[in-house]
Amino acid sequence: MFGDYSLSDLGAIFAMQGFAGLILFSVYVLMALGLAIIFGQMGVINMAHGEFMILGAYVTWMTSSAFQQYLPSLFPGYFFIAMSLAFIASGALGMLVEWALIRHLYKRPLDTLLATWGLSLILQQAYRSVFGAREVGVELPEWMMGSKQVTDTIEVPINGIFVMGLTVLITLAVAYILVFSRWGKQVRAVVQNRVMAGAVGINTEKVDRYTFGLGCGIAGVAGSAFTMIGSTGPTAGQLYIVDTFLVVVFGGAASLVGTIASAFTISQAQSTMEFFLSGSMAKVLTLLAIVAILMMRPQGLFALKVRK
Amino acid sequence: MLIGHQPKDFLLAVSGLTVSFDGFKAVNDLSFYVEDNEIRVIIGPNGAGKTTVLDLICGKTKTTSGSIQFRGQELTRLRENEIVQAGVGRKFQTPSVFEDLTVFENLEISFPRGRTVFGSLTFQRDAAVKQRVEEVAEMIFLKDRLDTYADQLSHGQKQWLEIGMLLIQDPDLLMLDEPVAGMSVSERAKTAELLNRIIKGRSVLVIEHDMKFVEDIAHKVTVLHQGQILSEGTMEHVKNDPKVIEVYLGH
Amino acid sequence: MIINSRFFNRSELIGFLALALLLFVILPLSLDIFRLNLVAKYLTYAFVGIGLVLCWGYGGILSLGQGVFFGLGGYCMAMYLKLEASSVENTKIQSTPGIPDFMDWNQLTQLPFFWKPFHSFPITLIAIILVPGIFAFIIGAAMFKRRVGGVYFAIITQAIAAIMTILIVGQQGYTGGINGITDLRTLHGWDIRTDHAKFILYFVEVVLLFACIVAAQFIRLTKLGRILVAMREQEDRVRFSGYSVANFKIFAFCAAAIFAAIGGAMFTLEVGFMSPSFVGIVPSIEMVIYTAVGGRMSIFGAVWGSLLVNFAKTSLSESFPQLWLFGLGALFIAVVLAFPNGLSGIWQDHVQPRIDRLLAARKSKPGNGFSVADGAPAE
Amino acid sequence: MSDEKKPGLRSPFRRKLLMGMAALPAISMLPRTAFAEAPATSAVNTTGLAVTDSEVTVGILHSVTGTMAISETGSVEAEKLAIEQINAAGGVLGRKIKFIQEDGASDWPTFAEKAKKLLVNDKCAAVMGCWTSASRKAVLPVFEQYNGMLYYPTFYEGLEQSKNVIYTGQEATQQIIAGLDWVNKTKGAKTFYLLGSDYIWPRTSNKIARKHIEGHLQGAKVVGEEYFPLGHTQFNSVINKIKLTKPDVIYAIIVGGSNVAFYKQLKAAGIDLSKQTLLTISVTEDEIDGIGGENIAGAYACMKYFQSLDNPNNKAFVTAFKKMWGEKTVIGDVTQAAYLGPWLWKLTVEKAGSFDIDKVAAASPGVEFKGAPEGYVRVHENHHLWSKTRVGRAKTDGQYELIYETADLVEPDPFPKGYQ
Repeated sequence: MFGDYSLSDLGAIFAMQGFAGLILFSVYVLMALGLAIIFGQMGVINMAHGEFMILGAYVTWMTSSAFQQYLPSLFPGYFFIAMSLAFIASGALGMLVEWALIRHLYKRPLDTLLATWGLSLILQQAYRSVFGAREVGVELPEWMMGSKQVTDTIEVPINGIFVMGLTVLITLAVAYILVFSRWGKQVRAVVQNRVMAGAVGINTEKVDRYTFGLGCGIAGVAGSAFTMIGSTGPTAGQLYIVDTFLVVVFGGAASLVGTIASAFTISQAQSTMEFFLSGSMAKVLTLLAIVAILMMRPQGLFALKVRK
Repeated sequence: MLIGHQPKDFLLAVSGLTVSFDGFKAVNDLSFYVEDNEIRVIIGPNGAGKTTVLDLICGKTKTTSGSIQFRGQELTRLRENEIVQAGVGRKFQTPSVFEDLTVFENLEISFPRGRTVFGSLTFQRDAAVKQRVEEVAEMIFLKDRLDTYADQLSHGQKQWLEIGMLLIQDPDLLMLDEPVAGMSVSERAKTAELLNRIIKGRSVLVIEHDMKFVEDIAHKVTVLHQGQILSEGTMEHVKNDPKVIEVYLGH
Repeated sequence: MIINSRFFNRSELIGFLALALLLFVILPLSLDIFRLNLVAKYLTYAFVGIGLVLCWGYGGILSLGQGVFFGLGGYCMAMYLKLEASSVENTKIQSTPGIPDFMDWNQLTQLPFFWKPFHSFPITLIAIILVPGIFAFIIGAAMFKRRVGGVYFAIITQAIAAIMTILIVGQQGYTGGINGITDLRTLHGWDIRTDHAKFILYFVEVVLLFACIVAAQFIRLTKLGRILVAMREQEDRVRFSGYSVANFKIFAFCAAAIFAAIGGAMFTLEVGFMSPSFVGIVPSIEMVIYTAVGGRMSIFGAVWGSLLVNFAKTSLSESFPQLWLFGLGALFIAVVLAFPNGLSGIWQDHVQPRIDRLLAARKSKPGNGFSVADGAPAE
Repeated sequence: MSDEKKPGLRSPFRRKLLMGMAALPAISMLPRTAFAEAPATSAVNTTGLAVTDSEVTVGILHSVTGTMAISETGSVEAEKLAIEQINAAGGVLGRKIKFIQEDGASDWPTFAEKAKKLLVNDKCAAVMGCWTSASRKAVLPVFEQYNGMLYYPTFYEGLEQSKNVIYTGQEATQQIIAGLDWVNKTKGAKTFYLLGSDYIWPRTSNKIARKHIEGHLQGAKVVGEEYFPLGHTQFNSVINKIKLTKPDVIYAIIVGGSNVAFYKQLKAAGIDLSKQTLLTISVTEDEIDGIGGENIAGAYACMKYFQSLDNPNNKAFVTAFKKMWGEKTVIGDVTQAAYLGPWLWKLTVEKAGSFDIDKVAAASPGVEFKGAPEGYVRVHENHHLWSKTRVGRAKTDGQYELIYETADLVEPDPFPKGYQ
């Protein structure tokens, strides 16, 4: 298929394809970060993670409509406010869910899966009742659309750059919060030994609630960012959930670095295969490869070897 | 027996055993030998690698290098259940019994027959099984609690049940990890009596902190420190070893 | 069938007889053939549920990919029926007569090799058991030998369900794609679409269901059943009692897969087609939910769960389509939070004791044959 | 969805009045018999359908829950509008239409189950319903076995024809061939890149497109063909391939949520649809609502109906639809086709003088509907509709502007020779 193209053409295509892979990578990281916190740190299998993302997307949509109607002059900047609101909305819902549901189930991880699946059904129907069954289109400010010409032949989409920048920022923020902040230390203490952490005066319930809220809030921001590239509908969240879990599990659930590395591996593999094969087959092969590798290395790619 | 240099009268020969977790050598080039009908106690401070040694022998943890020979069979290459079938039994530190099953069923599962999938499908609870279960139950002071679900038992009773489960396997080498930890004084005495009874006719490897108890039963004591042998010999010898006194007994 | 006091204890025997009465007598007499056919459809999920009780309730292995096996069984049956429906005279308007219509639309000019064995009914029956069984064995062997379990196993089986759906949808020339294999008519020349046939098929299915119940109960009562329970609690202790834990898990998983496949094959017969929408993640999780609602530890619970949830689904979605998903979601949450042992748990904890007390009050004289602590392992 | 309060309807009376007025153009074309005395039930219903002296029952069978609810909502709305209008105009053979709505829940066996309920329990004289091919395939044996009548609204892949189904949307050749000829002639298009969601309709349609491009268009060729799983949202790789191959036309049959991702990413990648020709047969005004007009402006769509069609029938239809379902609703090709269903059935019943399924099926060929929003349509022998094919260009406001329409009605050909 390359026969007819000059070397510089090919170079440009590979550059753009690499960039496409990077965008996919950012998307995966955004999807998986929240889950890595919830699943990796807390051991909760949140099947409603996709629905928390979609909540963020709907918040973005509402914000954009509100700005168009009442503050059209500020419309170019609405996206930042929308993302903050998405974080707050999803995070708050997450904390509510933790309080009502999850905290009763910490000792039964498989049951969190079933309960959150029930939650996801309820949320889907709630979205459908409130926002209608149809998809909603989120209008973006003009500056976020279009692409930037890098060289004569290479151009990169602006929203792709935006998503990548956002991913880097959020990842750094999460890394800071979990690794360096006092609160992050508490989170890790609770993860390692709940009883001990409680005994030294950490309010474990509060830590759990905020951790879950943080994970869901990040899901909300991811959902907000996805309005730039994907669709917003009541059931759109379900599309993401398997991919997201695979990214987290493949990375070795407990490690953030692993999640990022795994998102990178999977996205590059998939976008390369997509280039040579049809989209459907690329997807099948990627999933198969992940499953096969997980069978050989169940602890995931980057899990630490620990004494059991 | 391909390996000719192994002295025949050793039941268990551990040589050059090493395991590392991410570079940390929990057990480092460890060698020791256990004879038939010997009772060996391993002592040492916390983190010395005592439990890890048992884990390595029973296959729970994979060795990094070294060899473990049991009756001339290389255990490091076998799976856990094959090691059990070869004649090694292991009791864990915390009692691990099946709480959703009755005492009878707990013991029955350990009865060394019908251990394959097909075998367990066709397993019959015949007179031999019942007799043996009752015999062991009597030994572990649970004869009248055969129909009790294990979650109803006290901590000490659970420990006994687990010992009973090992007993019914009839292993040649019995490994016990702190068998009297967490027991009341009266239970402790009963346990010592029980152990004294069951260690006859087999080799036993015990980890224990209770020095009185150790003195009572040990033929030979191995002192571990930082994954290596600090001292080995009779209790008397070990007690007077200045190295041991410094790191362990002296505290 | 072996029905005696050793095989079923008293409450199980009552459960068994009540279910038999309901399925063999009450429902066929009280429902029209349309509703009876619906019940037959619900019951196909009960097969999956029975398998899940063994593998999840007893063995602690949660599979979120039972739809795959349900689908494999269903597709095997559908392939046979489709070949029979695609005789040369039925398909003479096609460019290649004698092959299924969707193959013709996809420019296939001859039957793919893996379809050929499905000309034979005996081979089809064997395939319904073997294909899912072997597939489950391969997955199980790969995962359990490497000690993949719990949450990881659940997620990987889910991924397998996703892969299967995309594959079936993508290879539409060989599988019928998203439409599935439709328009199935006859089984060995016998029209399965008539009311009479539906009636007979219902009874065939119920008989098979009871055979599966008995088989599951048999497995549960052998030492293997106790080892599954033991394994769920203390995997290491089982291992250090000399058992190969992986082999037992593989067995439970394969058994569950085969039960699911039988359900799938019956589904094809009852509903008249098979499509990838029963293979994917959503149906797989729903099947788990039916089991959870009925009670993950109870074989009869699985049957009741499948019946009741589906019945609720049909009736609620007829009258309040909007509310249905709210109701279903709330049901899952309620079951998990408040009644982890499902309906059978509620029965055992709240209903059974009252009945016992009532019976005890009535027959207060000694020597009535029931001893309360009737759990003695020795006869 | 059915009983939501919609703005703009202040009283039932006003609502009825509007319905009636909106239906006027259609009514004026009806034969006089519509207002004649209702014939005896025993004469018009010999097979025990749910017909009384004053009422006749029909079914509406679409998904209002699940993933397909997004698409099927418009069809339900159109069918209810048509039924109200018919009732306001005197009903069918003097009988008011009563409808029973069932939810297919985006689940194919549920469709089959509900279809059976509508036919066997409710004895519906006709059923308006289904959207996806899979749901139609699932109910088809039911309709054939219990002898029901299905009016199916969606444009679809063809390869089917049944006594018991009237296909009010276009089959693939009707929709595809005229559009390809047009783009070849007016744009001089030679190279085509075919895209689709991975299921039967896009695959079959692209197969027909490929045969037509390679066999009937001088010097034209297909330079790429790709399919994506339903719900796929990452199109950057294929967009790069498109950039690499630089086709004259991107021919896209992507459905559902994937559409949104595809067009947004296309725009973000700098592919300007005012310069790059893109022809789609899967994006109606309904889908643009989700995609956002600004993301798809400039793309061409090839189908039989656009909301912007300028004719009196359509103006009345659009007005009535918005009065009933709200100012913001949009009307796409399938919605209009769904609207045809009840009307065609009414006309056929009155032509046959009977509700009997066999008589309705036999009377269907040749039935004309002059009041159709898309203009005149006629039922073909093969139970599909003769209809015009049109090309529209998407504008930023989410509407299509009509660019081209075929001079004559295009004949439906569900089993096209040379295209299989």
